[in-house]
Amino acid sequence: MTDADPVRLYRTVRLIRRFEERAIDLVRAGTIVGGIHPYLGQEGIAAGVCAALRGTDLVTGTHRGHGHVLAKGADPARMMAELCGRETGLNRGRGGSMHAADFSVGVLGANAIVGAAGAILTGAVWARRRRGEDVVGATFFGDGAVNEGMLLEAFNLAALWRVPVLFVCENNGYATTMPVDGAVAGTITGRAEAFGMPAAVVDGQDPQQVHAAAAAAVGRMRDGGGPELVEARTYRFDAHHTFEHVVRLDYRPPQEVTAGRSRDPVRIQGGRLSDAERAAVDAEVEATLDAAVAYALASPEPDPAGALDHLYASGLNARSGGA
Amino acid sequence: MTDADPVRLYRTVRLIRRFEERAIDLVRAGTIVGGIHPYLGQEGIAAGVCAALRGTDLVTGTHRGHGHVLAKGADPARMMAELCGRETGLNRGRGGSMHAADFSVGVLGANAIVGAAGAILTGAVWARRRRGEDVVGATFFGDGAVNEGMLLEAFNLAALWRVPVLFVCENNGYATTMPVDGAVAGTITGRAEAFGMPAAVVDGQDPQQVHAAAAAAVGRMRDGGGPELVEARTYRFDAHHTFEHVVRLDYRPPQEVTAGRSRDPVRIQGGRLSDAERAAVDAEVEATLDAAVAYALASPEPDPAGALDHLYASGLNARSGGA
Amino acid sequence: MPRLSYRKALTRALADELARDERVFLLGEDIRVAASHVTAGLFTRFGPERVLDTPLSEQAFTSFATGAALAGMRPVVEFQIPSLLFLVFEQIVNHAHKFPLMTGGQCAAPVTYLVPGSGSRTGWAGQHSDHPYSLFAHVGIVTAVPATPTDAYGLLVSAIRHDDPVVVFAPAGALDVREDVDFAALAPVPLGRGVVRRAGDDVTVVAVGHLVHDALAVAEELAGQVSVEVFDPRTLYPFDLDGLCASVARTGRLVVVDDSNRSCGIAAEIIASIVERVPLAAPPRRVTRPDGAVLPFAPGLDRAVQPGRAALTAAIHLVTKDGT
Amino acid sequence: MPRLSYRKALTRALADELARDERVFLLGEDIRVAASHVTAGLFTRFGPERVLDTPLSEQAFTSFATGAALAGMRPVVEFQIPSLLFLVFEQIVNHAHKFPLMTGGQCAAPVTYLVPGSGSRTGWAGQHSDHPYSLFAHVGIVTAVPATPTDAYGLLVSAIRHDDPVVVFAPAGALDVREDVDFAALAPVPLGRGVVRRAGDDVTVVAVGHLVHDALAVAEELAGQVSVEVFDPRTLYPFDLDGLCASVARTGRLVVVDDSNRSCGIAAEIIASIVERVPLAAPPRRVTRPDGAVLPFAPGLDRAVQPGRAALTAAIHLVTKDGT
Ligand SMILES: Cc1ncc(C[n+]2csc(CCOP(=O)(O)OP(=O)(O)O)c2C)c(N)n1
Ligand SMILES: Cc1ncc(C[n+]2csc(CCOP(=O)(O)OP(=O)(O)O)c2C)c(N)n1
Ligand SMILES: [Mg+2]
Ligand SMILES: [Mg+2]
Repeated sequence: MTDADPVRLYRTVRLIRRFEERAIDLVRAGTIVGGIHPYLGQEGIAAGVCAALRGTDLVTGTHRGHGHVLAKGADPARMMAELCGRETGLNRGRGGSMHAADFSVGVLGANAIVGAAGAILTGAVWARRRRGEDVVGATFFGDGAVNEGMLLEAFNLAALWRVPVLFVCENNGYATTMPVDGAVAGTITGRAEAFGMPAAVVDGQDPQQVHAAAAAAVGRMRDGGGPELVEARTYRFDAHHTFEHVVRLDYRPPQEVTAGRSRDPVRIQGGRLSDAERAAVDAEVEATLDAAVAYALASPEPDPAGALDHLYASGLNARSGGA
Repeated sequence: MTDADPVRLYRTVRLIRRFEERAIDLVRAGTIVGGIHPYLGQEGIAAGVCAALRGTDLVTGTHRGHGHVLAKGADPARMMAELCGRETGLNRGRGGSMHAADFSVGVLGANAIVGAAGAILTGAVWARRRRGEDVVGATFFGDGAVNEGMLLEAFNLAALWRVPVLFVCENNGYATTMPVDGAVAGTITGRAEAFGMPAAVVDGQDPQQVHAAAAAAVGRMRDGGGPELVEARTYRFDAHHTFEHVVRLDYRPPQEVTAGRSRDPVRIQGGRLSDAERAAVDAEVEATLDAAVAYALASPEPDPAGALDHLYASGLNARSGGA
Repeated sequence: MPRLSYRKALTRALADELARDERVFLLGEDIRVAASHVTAGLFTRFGPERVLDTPLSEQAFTSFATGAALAGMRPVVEFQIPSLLFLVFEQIVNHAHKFPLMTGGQCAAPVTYLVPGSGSRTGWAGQHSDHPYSLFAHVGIVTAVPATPTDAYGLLVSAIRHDDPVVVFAPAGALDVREDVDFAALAPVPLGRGVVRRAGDDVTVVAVGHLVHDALAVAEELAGQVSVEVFDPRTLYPFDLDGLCASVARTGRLVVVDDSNRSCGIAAEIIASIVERVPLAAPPRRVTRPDGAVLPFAPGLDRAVQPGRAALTAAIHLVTKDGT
Repeated sequence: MPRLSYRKALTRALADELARDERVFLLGEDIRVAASHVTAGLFTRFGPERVLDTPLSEQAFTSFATGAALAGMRPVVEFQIPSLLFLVFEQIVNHAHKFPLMTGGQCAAPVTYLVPGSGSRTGWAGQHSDHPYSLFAHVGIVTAVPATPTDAYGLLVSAIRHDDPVVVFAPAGALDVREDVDFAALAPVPLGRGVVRRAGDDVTVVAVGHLVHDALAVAEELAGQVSVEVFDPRTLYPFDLDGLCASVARTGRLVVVDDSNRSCGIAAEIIASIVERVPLAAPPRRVTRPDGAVLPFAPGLDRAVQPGRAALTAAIHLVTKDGT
């Protein structure tokens, strides 16, 4: 399982971390419009899970989706270009942060609607397998999403039809400002178990632990097992959304934030590398991101004349809104 | 607990049974238009649960809802008039079988959308209690409904906010033609427990057992307990809907039907009465239903000029559809 | 020639597409035993991998279909009740419809949503009698409402082959229509192309779905007095505006009869689109459900809320009253 | 006079109604800390029994509100994103709306659904930028789209006091509008009554929501050449047709500018309703989103898909080109 190679795992969490920090800078600079939902602090989950997947396996992400897209192998430069709304972006600048997708590496998209992606991924994995491909999938969602009926329906469908989907709950303690205890009656793992799905809690701050749990589940799924759930306990280091950088919302006690931030997946995984290894990765990541930002900024904005490109895959021409 | 009086329980199941049989005759005669979902075989559940409730308590029913409405105390004559689409019906002939409601006895309606009523009832009970009324509620639904996300969301909301709602699952083994094992991964009680809700299985064919379970739950809820679930195992004696009387759908093995019908709540409860008691109840029920049918048939049909009466409670006048 | 019923036409379309294209599969409630009759025989013929009975989880199975479509399949989802489309509105409108643009063209979501028995099914009352096609025309999802067995076949086939989501409404009021058909001649009917069902000179009546038959009946009845042209758009979105303009340009008068609610319904759209382009000799008229309609249970009330022949006749008289 | 912002006007309306009527309560996501700002201060003032933060269970809490309304309360439900209305479409349209008729008048469902920030919020892209008011006008749910702080206050108050469900859209494009206001004069604004925002003789421009401000700007710009009357309907359903007819009867020309999709949108409804009643001197025009619009992320694309001043100006020129 070379993908669990500590250096690679470190590279992924470091890449996501620095990508996010760069992206936040670009939000502040007004280059990225609309803001982002930073994944800071949660990098170990995307990294650990995606390291257990193959290129042909499928994933869906969330509104907090940059980590998922990057960890699954999307090009950071085209991802950054997407956030900057450029023609060279993964989605030709049509998607932005919450819809970034790269079907070529199995990313069916971040998704701006909480709880919506689970059933989509289930259908996609089922379809690929029906066509004879040995594919599994992972769908990421937050602790808030387990209160969405549509996700619970997806649990049932996947369990019933034994579709090999890893349901990855990123429990960062809050849905925006709502603490998990104020929203989730019972437990998150209990909700999976209710549908006959194995469920485990894992330390989301440790990329290797996440990877181990995901790899075990994926292994069982490839051997013909049904869906499973992993609840990765984590902490969001930054704002729910960058708008909180401007408008202060009061909902997390400062001590909690400090404690939460003290277990840093980048530091935890970095600690497993020698200083030299770490420095080499850091330098390489920095170079990659320098190039990514430069690429994004040098890329053209899309031509407004193509605003409705791809509205219909069939090529149907939509009537314009003008008189 | 006089309501658990065996004679009263028998009267209720007998009333529902004979009401349904009369209604089916009227469907065959073309008097009831659109058909019905017969509750035959499941009478013990509505009877047992509603006997544990007070007049001011609230219930919601299902598409298979006649039993719920009658057991909670609606007038059989006005109910029959409703099924016949008469101005004197509970809903002035505007609702019919699937929407029959009697707010005056706490029936917020049968409901034609599977899984939809749970959250509505939860809100209604919460509201009444916030206004200081000592009210609990019961919401009925089938085994098919536990696959609807909106119902599972309602489980969470009720559990979270500790709204005293008894979730009554009438598990008759099928959702239309879909056997429960083909649709429900895991268990029904497990789905309630996942939300931290106590859940019990009860023999739905025995009105007294249903009543005992419901009364115990309602007692806990009146003492400040949160919502609970009861799964009443039952069997639908007749068709999913009377259209099956005309078009045969092949999905239940004949032996299963025979076995299912052998445990008859009316006979089970009747067996607890002396012959004389039973005969007296039967005669009284028959007289009630003779009167109900006569009342319905003698009642006028609504005036088409009032087709949009009550469309808006505010009195807003809808524009007509004519030129 | 053999008689083909509307319902059997749908079945035949499904069977032909299942046979033709491995990527096509069906999912929905009770479709194995064909509770709606539409999938009759298909489970036996095509097996459980192609005909999937679902739990009552409309949102999940609708999105499951989206996911399967993104992964290369062509699902057909059957809904037992028109209002179930309300329940999955987000899944269709906010996901299936938006994926191609939002991903910058990385994918397509060719899903067909089939509603056999839309509109009033007498006696099914308020929550089962909606006709929400105008909602889909508003959001811009291809929306077909076939009136005849031939079109039911041809439009459903085209829907399945189409690369974007398509909703096919099969009005309850049309399900029992039968037609003499040369089976060999059954063919796809292009989406977005209407047809003149009856030629006339004085007024163009646009009728949707089952109301085409009412419009034809009214046209026959009025034959001596008014020469009525009946235009069946067949697809509401995209709408065959060129076809309709050609008709209205000749007749100079327009009546639309449509079984959805009045406000922002397809009748409003048709009128607006025409008056933007074609001068009329008299104000156009529409015959629709009332604003905000909820169908009451009692049959007399149910009928009173639906557009009918009398109202259509009155509308035709209104637009033609200043002579032709 | 003090300045009132649109957002604060909403807050004030909620506060006033919470204070006035014990039956009013709020529920929604993150409303305690007022993530959308609209409920700022209300949790502190009215407490957890009146200001309920919900789990992410839109369907359940929307129906919870229905149930509470049936039991005598007057809930206000805040939605963070316009497309969440798609997710609860069934709960609103098939339940809250239908209860009174289906029960034969046994109940009412006075729920207010508030969407602060509808339409494009630049940079929020495809799934967060819808403006689905025409859908609600179609199904017949009272639909208000206030353009100004005074109306935001007055329409929200009226919505809460109304005995049927009401959806209030607060367009993102209007949230930052400010107005000099005499606070004592703030009052309910009747639902279903439009207002002439600017008098003119040559053409009536109907503008919805934030577009009222664009229409006024365009009218100013054109002041020398064309005399533009700007009509703000304020409520889309019921629509103040009498008010608009009076305006159009004078000007004889009509342009509608509306931020929802073209097909079956409110612009189509307005045009259809007018041409049924008022003869026009030139074909009416509409400026809308395109058919089936999905808003792309990049700001230049996002803007290109929305109706704007240039398109409105062009439309005005078109309808007035044959002279006035
Ligand atoms: C269905 C839906 N409801 C509400 C929102 C608005 N919203 C976006 S993110 C979010 C919180 C999500 O919380 P969680 O699932 O825990 O994920 P996290 O943000 O913590 O990563 C909310 C309420 C949405 N996008 N979709
Ligand atoms: C949301 C929804 N989906 C589908 C239907 C169509 N339908 C009506 S009853 C029914 C089966 C319900 O099964 P169950 O919940 O077990 O209740 P039962 O009929 O067995 O009493 C179905 C599929 C519906 N009315 N509502
Ligand atoms: Mg969270
Ligand atoms: Mg059942």
